[in-house]
Amino acid sequence: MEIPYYPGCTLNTVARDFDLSTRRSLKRLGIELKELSQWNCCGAVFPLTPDNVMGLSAPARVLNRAEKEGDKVTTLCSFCYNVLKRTDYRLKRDREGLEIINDFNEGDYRGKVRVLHILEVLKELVGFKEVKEKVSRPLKGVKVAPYYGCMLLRPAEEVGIDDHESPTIFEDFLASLGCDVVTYPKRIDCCGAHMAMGREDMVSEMSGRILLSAHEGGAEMVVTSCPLCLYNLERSEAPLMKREPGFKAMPVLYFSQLLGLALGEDGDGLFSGKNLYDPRPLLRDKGLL
Amino acid sequence: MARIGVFVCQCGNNIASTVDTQKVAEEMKKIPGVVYTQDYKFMCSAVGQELLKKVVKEHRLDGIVVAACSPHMHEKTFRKACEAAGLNPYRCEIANIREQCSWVHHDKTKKTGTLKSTDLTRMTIERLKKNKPLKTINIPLKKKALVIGGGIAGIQAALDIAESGYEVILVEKEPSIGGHMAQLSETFPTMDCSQCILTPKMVELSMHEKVRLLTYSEVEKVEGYIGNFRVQIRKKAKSVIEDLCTGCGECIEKCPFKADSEFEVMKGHKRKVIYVPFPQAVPNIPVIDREHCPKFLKDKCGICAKVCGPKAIDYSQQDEIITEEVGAIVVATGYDLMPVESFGEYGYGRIKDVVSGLYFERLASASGPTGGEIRRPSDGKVPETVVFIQCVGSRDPKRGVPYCSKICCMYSAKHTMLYKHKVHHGQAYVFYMDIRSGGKRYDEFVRRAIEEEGAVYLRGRVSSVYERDGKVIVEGADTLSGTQVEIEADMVVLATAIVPRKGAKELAQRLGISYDTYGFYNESHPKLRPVETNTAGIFLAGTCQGPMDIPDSVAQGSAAASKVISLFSREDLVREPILAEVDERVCNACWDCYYACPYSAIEQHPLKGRDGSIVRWVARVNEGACQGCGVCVAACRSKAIDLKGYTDEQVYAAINALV
Amino acid sequence: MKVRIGKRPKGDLVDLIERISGEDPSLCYQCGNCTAGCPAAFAMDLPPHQVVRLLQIGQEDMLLSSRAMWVCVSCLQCYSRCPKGVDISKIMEALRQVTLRRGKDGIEVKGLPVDLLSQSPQQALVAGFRKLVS
Amino acid sequence: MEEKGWEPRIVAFVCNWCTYAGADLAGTSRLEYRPEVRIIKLPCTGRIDPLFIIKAFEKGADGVLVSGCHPGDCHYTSGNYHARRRWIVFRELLKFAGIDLRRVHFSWVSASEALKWRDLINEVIETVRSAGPFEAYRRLNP
Ligand SMILES: Cc1cc2nc3c(=O)[nH]c(=O)nc-3n(C[C@H](O)[C@H](O)[C@H](O)COP(=O)(O)OP(=O)(O)OC[C@H]3O[C@@H](n4cnc5c(N)ncnc54)[C@H](O)[C@@H]3O)c2cc1C
Ligand SMILES: Cc1cc2nc3c(=O)[nH]c(=O)nc-3n(C[C@H](O)[C@H](O)[C@H](O)COP(=O)(O)OP(=O)(O)OC[C@H]3O[C@@H](n4cnc5c(N)ncnc54)[C@H](O)[C@@H]3O)c2cc1C
Ligand code: SF4
Ligand code: SF4
Ligand code: SF4
Ligand code: SF4
Ligand code: SF4
Ligand code: SF4
Ligand code: SF4
Ligand code: SF4
Repeated sequence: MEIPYYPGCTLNTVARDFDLSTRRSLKRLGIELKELSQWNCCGAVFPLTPDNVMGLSAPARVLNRAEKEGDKVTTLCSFCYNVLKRTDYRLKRDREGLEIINDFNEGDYRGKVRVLHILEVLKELVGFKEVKEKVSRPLKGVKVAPYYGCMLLRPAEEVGIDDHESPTIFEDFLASLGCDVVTYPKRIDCCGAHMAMGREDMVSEMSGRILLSAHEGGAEMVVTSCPLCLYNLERSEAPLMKREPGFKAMPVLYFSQLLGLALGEDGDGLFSGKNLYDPRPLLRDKGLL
Repeated sequence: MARIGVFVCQCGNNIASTVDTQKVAEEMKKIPGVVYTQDYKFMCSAVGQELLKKVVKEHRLDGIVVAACSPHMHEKTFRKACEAAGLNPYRCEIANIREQCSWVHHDKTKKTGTLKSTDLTRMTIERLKKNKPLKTINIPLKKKALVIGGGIAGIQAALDIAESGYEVILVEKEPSIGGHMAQLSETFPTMDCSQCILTPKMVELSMHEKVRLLTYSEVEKVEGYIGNFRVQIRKKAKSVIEDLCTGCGECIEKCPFKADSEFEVMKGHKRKVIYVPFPQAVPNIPVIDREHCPKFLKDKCGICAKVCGPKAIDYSQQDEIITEEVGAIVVATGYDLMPVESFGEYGYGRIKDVVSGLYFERLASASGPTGGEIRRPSDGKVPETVVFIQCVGSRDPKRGVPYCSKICCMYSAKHTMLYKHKVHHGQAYVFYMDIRSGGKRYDEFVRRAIEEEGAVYLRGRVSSVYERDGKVIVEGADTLSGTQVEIEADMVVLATAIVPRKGAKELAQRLGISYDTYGFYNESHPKLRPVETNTAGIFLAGTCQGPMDIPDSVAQGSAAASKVISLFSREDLVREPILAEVDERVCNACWDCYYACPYSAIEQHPLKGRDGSIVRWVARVNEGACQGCGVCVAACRSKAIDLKGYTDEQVYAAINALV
Repeated sequence: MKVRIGKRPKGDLVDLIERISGEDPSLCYQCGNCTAGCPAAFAMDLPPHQVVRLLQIGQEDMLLSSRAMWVCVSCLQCYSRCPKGVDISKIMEALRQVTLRRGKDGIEVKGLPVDLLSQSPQQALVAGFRKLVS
Repeated sequence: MEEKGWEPRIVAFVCNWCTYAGADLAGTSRLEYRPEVRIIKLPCTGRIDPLFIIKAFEKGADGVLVSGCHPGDCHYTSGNYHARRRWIVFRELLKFAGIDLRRVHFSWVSASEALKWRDLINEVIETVRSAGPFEAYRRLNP
């Protein structure tokens, strides 16, 4: 099966690990991610002011492209997913807005594309049971805390890939890999997002709470599906260790890296070593590398 | 040709000062069919009435118009006088020339008033010509009442009716009466023990000679109308012969199997498979829960039958259908609590120490599973810090219901007191949005919780509840200080919204009463007819109508009972003959009237051929239910339905007489 | 402190905010759920529910001089939990837009460390620039 | 017929429970209003058939008023909603037929609103007067 794939800006740059590990893993599950032949930045944030549709032109162009190449499009980054999904949601309900955008883009988007996050692809198109069956190296004994953040869940009626208060899709996925899943209260809180620009103090506080909560739940590592979350979480560990002597740094990685590992990919292809806290020693300890 | 008499009243000077009554009377004489006219000083006086009677007889009149004050004043007076003179009272009409003429047109030349009075009287005469003699309707009345639901509201209604000497059937779907009140510990605002004040009433009811108590039963079908309802009641098989059972409890004691208890709201709390819901149950007769009893599932066990001395166990007992005729029905089916599993952020169902208010009642109840000791469910420890969260699901249009549940402010305050009385060193916190404690001694009660018992009230909602190190962490806001707050609690109690009974809408449809968007039953008028429904003869009591506390439920039970009693105090039902009437030859069964009628008074009636097969359907008006509003008449496009006393013909006659 | 509460002149800032955001502050009954769950409230001088409150009573100056809009991360937790469906993230966005359109920025770009610009994922920069700089 | 001293003729269809009682109260309070109105009492505005109004015009009315209980106050609980709904359709029809809508009025007057009744009648009569005699209709129906 081929699925049109929108990588977004980071997946070919800072988040190459995310891109590569996902492509490889999915191949093993019989899915080929087919990168859109042309794409542009989605804008990174969904414009929150409904009085102005022009802010939607960039993501609309991506959707338009996707519509030409299939009936669905998948993305890995939570940010891209959120923007594309909300844009699509709005355009499907706002005929007038759609016309303006099409005019401006010289496009012809008709709202026939389904935007899927890669976790949804795994759940709905592959099936976690199927994933579990394909697992050749169960990740026994690794205590993993999934981190959802905001973009996959809110607003519930527009994007929510699962219940926005008690989601389980991430946990279910990790369980299918054989991990010990840690469910912790702060997994749906915000990491600080774009406060990375100029307000590291805020990010450190916000991401710090998430990390602490995962730590209290017994986690040894945190997985995420967003390059910005990963960046914020990693960078908040050092200050957190200073504040909370009991806290020990733990690796933060993309969930696809664990998927690859479980499916039998070799570690060198999955971990480029860019992580601030390298997960490999821990995985080696567990006999998984 | 008609023989109509016209009387024009001067009302002393009230009419005569701006209307030339004599001239009006003379003008009327010119109208064909008018054979007698007169003006007179005080028509409503004894002399005036005598005059009217005399004239009717002497001139063999077949109709009377009195041009005088508003019909709301003296229509009855003059109609009675006509009746005494042997004339059908509905052949008497009033022209309102006082309130709507002489008093509002102050023209002393009398020109204006006389002209208008002439017009009004003429219109009334023409209308009268089309009037048909009508007879008041006497409907026989069955002086026996049905009460549905045996909570405190239903118990109160049934007792009041029985006390006044009328028979009552009380139908309760559970094995015991008592309703929610039986589950409560102590009750605001007086803090008396719920069981202590409820049990005597339950017993009194069951012993009352006028009361027939049908527990474990449900109303299946209701037909008929006020005074004459026919109801079918399904009495579910208890598998215990009530007449033989002595209530010794031996069977319960020996039954080896258990199922979840409905009465103890706590998850996992069990009762036996043969059971009474709670020890003080009325009647104290057990029932077998057939869904869980192996005797019924796979023909095993049978112990209860062996141990029962009086041989009261009967596994082959069948449901019984009882048909009863009653004159009035009181609906008192109570409420449910909103299931809050959907509020993921409060952790209900996930975190053991997050419980509902009703659960807390059981915890605090001396007859509850902990004997009244406050112990948290996870590990049985006495909680040192308890957080109460109000408005859970209430006043939450997005995910719950928009209305206020009315009682939770009060019972949360009560809970803090109960808690403090039992755990002296404990601390109670309450998250609230507003405190709604209107009522006698209610606000004082809440203040006592704060000032004397030391409950800390935080104004704001809670955004999330989660576990950490055996504690329940509550994150919320205190909007008064404008800050976020976090409390490390041992237990959290949710004041969940009051919602209608499951199945409330279906029961309403069976009864033909209306309900609001949620399923609470509609009263006829929120202020002036609070316990009546729009279906004559069916009354409401208690929380089936909307959230309310025990005092209100009891007041309503008594009010509904008094409505029933006043209905029963008459010989039979006398109805004004202002009723809709269907011309079955013209009716084409479009059912427009059926849907338009606010009182469900139109019935769909099959016309049968000689061989008994249905030839066609027509609308028929149920005279017991019709209130004479005429909505159906205007709704009918085939002109097949008309309103007696206000027929199309009568209205057109009045309009035609305009000029 | 005492504020003056009076009839709002037509077409003033409060109306503008309502129009840009599409939100109706009068729906808010000040339950505080937004503030309770806001992960950025610790850094705000005005917690979210008070931002809505000040809109209700037409206090433009207090709103515009507040830092709350700049530290709101658009995480939508407030909206997600608001029983009345008020989307404060949109109100915050509108406040930012109005301020940005007046040429006032939320951050000093010059002051940003170079390694941040080179190492952080693009989302941070694109989002940050769109939200905080005119 | 546009003679000097022409006064419009108004027919008011009112419900028994609210507006009729309100009109009575105007009398009891000795208020004064224009005399050109003729009241026809019905149990409920829900009883009013649009044909009544047509008929009134045919019989020489220059304007028609329909008035009943306030929403939620209907003696028969919902009759006035029916009336209201019918009224909206009927008004559209009149508009379509080219009838001056200044001639038809709908209002809610409760049993306690004597002042409202007085003002209403005066206002309706003024409005109908401004529309002039309803000659057009009468020419259609000689
Ligand atoms: C946690 C909590 C604490 C409270 N504390 C207090 C307090 O301290 N003081 C106070 O005044 N109030 C208190 N209340 C409110 C009180 O419970 C109610 O006001 C009262 O119980 C209402 O009585 P009811 O008869 O209307 O309804 P219910 O008690 O609900 O009784 C209805 C009865 O009808 C039966 N029934 C339902 N449907 C049918 C059917 N179709 N056929 C036959 N039978 C049917 C039910 O089985 C039930 O027995 C509290 C409520 C809660 C939730
Ligand atoms: C400003 C205001 C607004 C309100 N608005 C509303 C509203 O919108 N909706 C609502 O539902 N309620 C409203 N209410 C409440 C409402 O007024 C009362 O609920 C209601 O009037 C109470 O009626 P009552 O018969 O109990 O008492 P009252 O109206 O006080 O009647 C008592 C009667 O008894 C007579 N009386 C007193 N003593 C004696 C005696 N010794 N002998 C003989 N006769 C005596 C009095 O003269 C009086 O006529 C409002 C109240 C106020 C103050
Ligand atoms: S009948 Fe009416 S108008 Fe005549 S005297 Fe009596 S009160 Fe007055
Ligand atoms: S059924 Fe028999 S054993 Fe059980 S309570 Fe009744 S009499 Fe006792
Ligand atoms: S037959 Fe059923 S009810 Fe009786 S003792 Fe056995 S399990 Fe209990
Ligand atoms: S009674 Fe109090 S707690 Fe209950 S819904 Fe109303 S305001 Fe909320
Ligand atoms: S006293 Fe009156 S105004 Fe004050 S809270 Fe009570 S009901 Fe409301
Ligand atoms: S007159 Fe009114 S109550 Fe009677 S049948 Fe017609 S609509 Fe129903
Ligand atoms: S959560 Fe909604 S209603 Fe509550 S204070 Fe915030 S904006 Fe207002
Ligand atoms: S969107 Fe802004 S105001 Fe709302 S919760 Fe997130 S940070 Fe707070």
